[in-house]
Amino acid sequence: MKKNSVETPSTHTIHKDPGARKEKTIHIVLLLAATVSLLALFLITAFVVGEGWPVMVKHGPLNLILGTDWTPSRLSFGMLPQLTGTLLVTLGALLIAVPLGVGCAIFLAELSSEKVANLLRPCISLLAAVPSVVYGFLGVIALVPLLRSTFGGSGYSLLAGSIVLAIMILPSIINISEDTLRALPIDYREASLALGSTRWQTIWRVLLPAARPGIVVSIILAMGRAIGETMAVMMVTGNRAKVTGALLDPGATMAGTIGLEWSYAADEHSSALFALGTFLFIVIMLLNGVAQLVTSRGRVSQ
Amino acid sequence: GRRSGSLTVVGSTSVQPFMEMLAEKYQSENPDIQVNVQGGGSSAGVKSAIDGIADLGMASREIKDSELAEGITPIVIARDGIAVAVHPENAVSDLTIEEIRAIFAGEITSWEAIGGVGDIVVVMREEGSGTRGAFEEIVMNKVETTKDSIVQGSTGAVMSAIAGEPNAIGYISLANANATVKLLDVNGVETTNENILNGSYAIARPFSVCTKGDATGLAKDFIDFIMGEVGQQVLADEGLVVGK
Amino acid sequence: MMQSAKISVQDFSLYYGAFHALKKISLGFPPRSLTALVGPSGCGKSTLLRSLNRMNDLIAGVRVEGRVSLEGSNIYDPDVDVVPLRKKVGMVFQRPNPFPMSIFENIAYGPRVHGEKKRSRLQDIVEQSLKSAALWDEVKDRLDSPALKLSGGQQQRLCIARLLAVEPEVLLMDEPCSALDPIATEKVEELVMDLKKKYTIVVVTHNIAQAARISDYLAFFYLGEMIESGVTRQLLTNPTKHQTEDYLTGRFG
Amino acid sequence: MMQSAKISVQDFSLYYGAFHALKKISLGFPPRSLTALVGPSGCGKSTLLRSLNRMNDLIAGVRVEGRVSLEGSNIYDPDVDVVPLRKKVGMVFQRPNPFPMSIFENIAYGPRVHGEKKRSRLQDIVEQSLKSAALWDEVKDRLDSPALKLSGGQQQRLCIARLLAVEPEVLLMDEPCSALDPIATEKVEELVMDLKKKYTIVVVTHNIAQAARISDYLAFFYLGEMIESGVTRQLLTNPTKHQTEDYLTGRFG
Amino acid sequence: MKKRNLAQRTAFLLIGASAVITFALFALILGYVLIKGMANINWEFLTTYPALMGREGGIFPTIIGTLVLTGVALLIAVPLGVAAAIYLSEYTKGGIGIRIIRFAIESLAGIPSIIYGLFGFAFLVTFLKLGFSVLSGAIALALMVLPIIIRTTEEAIRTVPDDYRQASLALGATRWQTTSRVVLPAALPGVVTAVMLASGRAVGETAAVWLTAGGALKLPFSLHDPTRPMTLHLYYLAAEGLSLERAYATAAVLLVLVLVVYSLAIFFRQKFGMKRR
Ligand SMILES: Nc1ncnc2c1ncn2[C@@H]1O[C@H](COP(=O)(O)OP(=O)(O)OP(=O)(O)O)[C@@H](O)[C@H]1O
Ligand SMILES: Nc1ncnc2c1ncn2[C@@H]1O[C@H](COP(=O)(O)OP(=O)(O)OP(=O)(O)O)[C@@H](O)[C@H]1O
Ligand SMILES: [Mg+2]
Ligand SMILES: [Mg+2]
Repeated sequence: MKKNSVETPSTHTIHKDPGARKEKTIHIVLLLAATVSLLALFLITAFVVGEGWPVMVKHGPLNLILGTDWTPSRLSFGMLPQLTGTLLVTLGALLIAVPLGVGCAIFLAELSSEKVANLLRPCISLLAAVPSVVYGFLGVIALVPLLRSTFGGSGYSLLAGSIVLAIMILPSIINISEDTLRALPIDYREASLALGSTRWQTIWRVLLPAARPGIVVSIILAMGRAIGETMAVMMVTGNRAKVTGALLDPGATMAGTIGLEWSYAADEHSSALFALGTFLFIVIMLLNGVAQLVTSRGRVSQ
Repeated sequence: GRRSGSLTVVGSTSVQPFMEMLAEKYQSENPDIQVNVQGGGSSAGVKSAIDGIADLGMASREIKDSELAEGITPIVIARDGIAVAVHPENAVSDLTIEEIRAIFAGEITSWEAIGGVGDIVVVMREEGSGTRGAFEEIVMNKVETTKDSIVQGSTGAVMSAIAGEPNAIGYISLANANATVKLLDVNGVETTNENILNGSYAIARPFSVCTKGDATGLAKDFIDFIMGEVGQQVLADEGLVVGK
Repeated sequence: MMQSAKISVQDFSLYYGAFHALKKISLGFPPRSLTALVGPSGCGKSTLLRSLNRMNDLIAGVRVEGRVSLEGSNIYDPDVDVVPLRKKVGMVFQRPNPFPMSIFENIAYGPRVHGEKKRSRLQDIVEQSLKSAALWDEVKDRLDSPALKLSGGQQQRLCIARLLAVEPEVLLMDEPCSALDPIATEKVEELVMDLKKKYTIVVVTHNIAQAARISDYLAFFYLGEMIESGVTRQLLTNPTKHQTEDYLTGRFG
Repeated sequence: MMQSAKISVQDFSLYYGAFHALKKISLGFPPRSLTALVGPSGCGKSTLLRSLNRMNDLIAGVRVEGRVSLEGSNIYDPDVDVVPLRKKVGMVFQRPNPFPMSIFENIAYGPRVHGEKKRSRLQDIVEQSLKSAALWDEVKDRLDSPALKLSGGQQQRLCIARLLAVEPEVLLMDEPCSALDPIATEKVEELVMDLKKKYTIVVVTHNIAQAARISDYLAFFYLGEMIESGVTRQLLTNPTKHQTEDYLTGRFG
Repeated sequence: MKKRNLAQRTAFLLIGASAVITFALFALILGYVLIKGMANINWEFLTTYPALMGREGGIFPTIIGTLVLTGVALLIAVPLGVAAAIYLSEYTKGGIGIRIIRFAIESLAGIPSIIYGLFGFAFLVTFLKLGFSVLSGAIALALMVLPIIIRTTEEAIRTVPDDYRQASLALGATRWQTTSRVVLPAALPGVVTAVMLASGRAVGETAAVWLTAGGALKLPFSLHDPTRPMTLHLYYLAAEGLSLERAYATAAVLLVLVLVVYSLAIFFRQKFGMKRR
């Protein structure tokens, strides 16, 4: 826009002027910034899948996933041990964190006074902020010895991983579940109480079922976080690449194996780690997809 | 005249601390030269040398044929003994190499069979690591290691696992060993640098640096320094085995 | 009217923190009849209604004085358990509030929390309650569909049916028709007229015409006080207090 | 009235998606006078007003037919840039919406975005605009305090001053007084009466009395159509259409 | 009725217990690390170089490493993220392209950090030949925190009342003038929150920088130098069993830094009434 335009508005026309070009440029710059995410996702997918491709082609994805023997030195890349390890650790973490987290959410949303809730809530957010390597460190020096003296064995176990992960995912379960509970209309509570049910019956039979979509989403998101966690898990699980069904056994996870073996891996071994990363990536994307589906479904039904 | 410039050295985190000491010494002799020592792991080191990202790669494992095929020239700068370690309270203090092999193969699973008490807990390094590679090559003699072991990502982690578990056994880098674990004699020979040097203790792995093609210029100068008297003394002082 | 009352309020005051919302109210609700509470917005009708089954307990900072007697015993006695009290004194709200469950589950909810487990008994109760609430014919073929899919009027009748399923003795209704269209309102009114033959009913309403149509007794509230009460027809035609008259003639409210 | 119009609308239709919100409106707004748009809620007054400076462009799914001429050229021509258009045709909103900045910055905002950088010039403009908006005396000592601290009426006059600072030629006002108390309303009305000596003003109002007080011309809308328009006094006293009469006599709206 | 009360009492006991356990855990973790760590933190620890790979000495270069990595990551991610948020909230009205971009952002937010590390190693370190360096690490971190910045900023921009935009546009301001002079200043607290959340995440991250930043115990003097952030140092200290005291002290410093940053974020959130999450 011209500089003297303020003094002489009459010279103005309403037709396009050079200022519009600048706007167009800005528009394009902003658009480009927005597409960086897309580009990043594409590049990440391309490179992780690309690096893992040779191994997947050579062995076949199914053989990789279902193979039980992970011995990179003999070029044997069965990933079932890591898959089951990941599954078990995650399951264990959920078994611990879901009751605790939902219980805590109920406490904050339904039982505690507003003052107490406002005091406690930031603590939960801060719990989420603790770096995972600090959790891993504490796991090694405190949790593993505790498990060893309690259950015997070495203490390095899937259970140790589950407990560390459980603490790490607690905050997101609590936060989302509490939000969902709070968003429920007061009507439900009144209606139920007015029928002569106790507060607990109201919570258990009315509020929790009504909040189920939100709680499910919080669990799925927590699962994603748990499945992808590397450092803390790798430091405490013992990383044994053997299919197991027992939480007290040592075990390896997908992310943990990548972290553990990455620095020495060469050639096909390295490619195999990327293949592992690819599977991890797929699992996470699937989980996120499910979470979004549940969210949108929940929204429609309300 | 005075040499100047900078060198990038990338690779094994096992070699890295020693390389940093070498670099410090070297830079104090050549103040105009910058030596950047970075970790990343053996594979990353060799790969960086191949890709020209690093002037020198560091490896704590044997260089693979595929890497040699890319034109990599390795030079062994020292060797690191690999000790078999147990918990300090373990009654066992001497094993034959056959016994060790049987333990790590999962054939012996109880200390009772070899003079101790309790079930054996085997601790190993991760697949691909130089320590594991050397141990398997020298001790295991193509016998497969058991899967029933705890796997840790570093000598330190192996040591803390052993230190916390009375029934554990594992192998560690001799240069990094400390008093939290007890080192076993093998075939009656104590694990010391002297015994490695005189050949009576055989388990060791090479620490090497590598260049793409033959080393030239600054890189060559630095390698010469490492292989020279001063450099080798630095490494020896840090507990590595030097000399042929 | 006090002597024969099923439930009665004596010198009852209620405070929201420092705010004096009900001022020494005394009033009885005779059995098998419908009492309407009327008055301008904010006068305390809802507050009084919710005092009758201690729903106000849920609000922080509420304090009460005086007594509310249900069949002679004070419901504010310290050893009273609110849960059976609320089972006896049920409540229907202004906005229909079915649970996000099926129609069947909504009605079965109350009996279930009170310990009924037998499926066949529950089915009987659901059918009976829906019939009493004049909803059975409309929903009998879709008991398993979500209650939230019903129309507003149907939802309100469902809420009444849900209440009847726990066999209350007193029904409290807070503007049960204000969210409904005229046709749905008519249905609910018909239902209420039928129910008052069996239950003690207290209804809050803004609608004098409605109060005239359905109530036997009427109580007029103003600024937290009960101005006057009596038989509906009498009170509407011959109010003794000028506030009542002003309100009835539309001068405020 | 069309020939001499500063801005005029010809056969103008507007659709919100499938909804036909304005139906073939034709109307001119004479310069240096105030035209009031009246009609019941939802009849399209705001929509028409926002069509005059293309603020409707911001809403997704809006489609227009016909033309709006500003001094002869169609503002909906494809090569028209809305930015200078909106500078020429300014707008004041129902709810006063000062920016969260100081009073000074609020007024200086417009000139700044149009390229004025000199502090002294800006000071002049701010003073001048505040004076024109009859606000100078009230705020001259606290130009740096946040505009949001002003009262509602002051805020609305500030918004008008902010508009005057960019020297528009047409002022559009959408119920500029409906969020104000009577005293603030009077002040704004006085201001508008003064401004119409210089500007072409279009005001939407719900308040017939206000329209009678301030407007020279009046247009009556009903269900998206312009029913009739004319000189205010004539139209108020002798409406020719029965909808207009019904509306004016309070039979609906 | 007795049974019912028993059920309720049991349930509430369990719920109370879960709350107590959660907060006890919180207090325990924080207290344990801080008490054990603070004992070994002094000025010297914060300002000297580590010796013997961290067995002795301080953690000075790793503090700098953390700050530099986080700083550079934010320099990359904040402008990009804020620009993207502006585009998504102010410049579009939806459409398939935007849905795809949103999907990408959601996906990025869900990708585990080890994958960012792998990608950084394969793409940045090796393919782009950036080497193990501050730049590689910072880019990996930047991509990782990008979704946090975009989402939080968008949320903040969306709370800016439409009135402001209309007023500005009606004065003949362009869209960009409106955005940059009115909308963004009003959304600034939200942008600050976004930056805080992102830096907290970046400061605490290990896996992504482990595979990209090298980890040399030196001060980085250029973007191409390698560096070791505190998280990585802590990992080495803990995994190598080098020095437990120094591990505690490092953990405490790291924790304090992260907690301060997050507390600021929480403060801004509560003060300016944005949604949690
Ligand atoms: N939870 C509360 N906290 C504080 N004051 C309250 C609360 N609930 C109601 N009040 C106040 O108590 C008074 C009586 O409220 P109440 O809801 O009983 O009125 P009402 O007669 O039902 O009005 P309406 O016809 O609008 O429903 C009002 O002044 C109201 O503002
Ligand atoms: N963004 C929109 N999308 C769809 N329909 C709209 C939109 N804005 C307004 N309408 C509809 O267009 C019609 C005219 O709306 P408009 O706001 O112009 O009415 P109005 O005369 O200004 O009413 P009021 O006096 O209530 O402000 C109304 O029916 C309204 O519902
Ligand atoms: Mg009420
Ligand atoms: Mg309007």
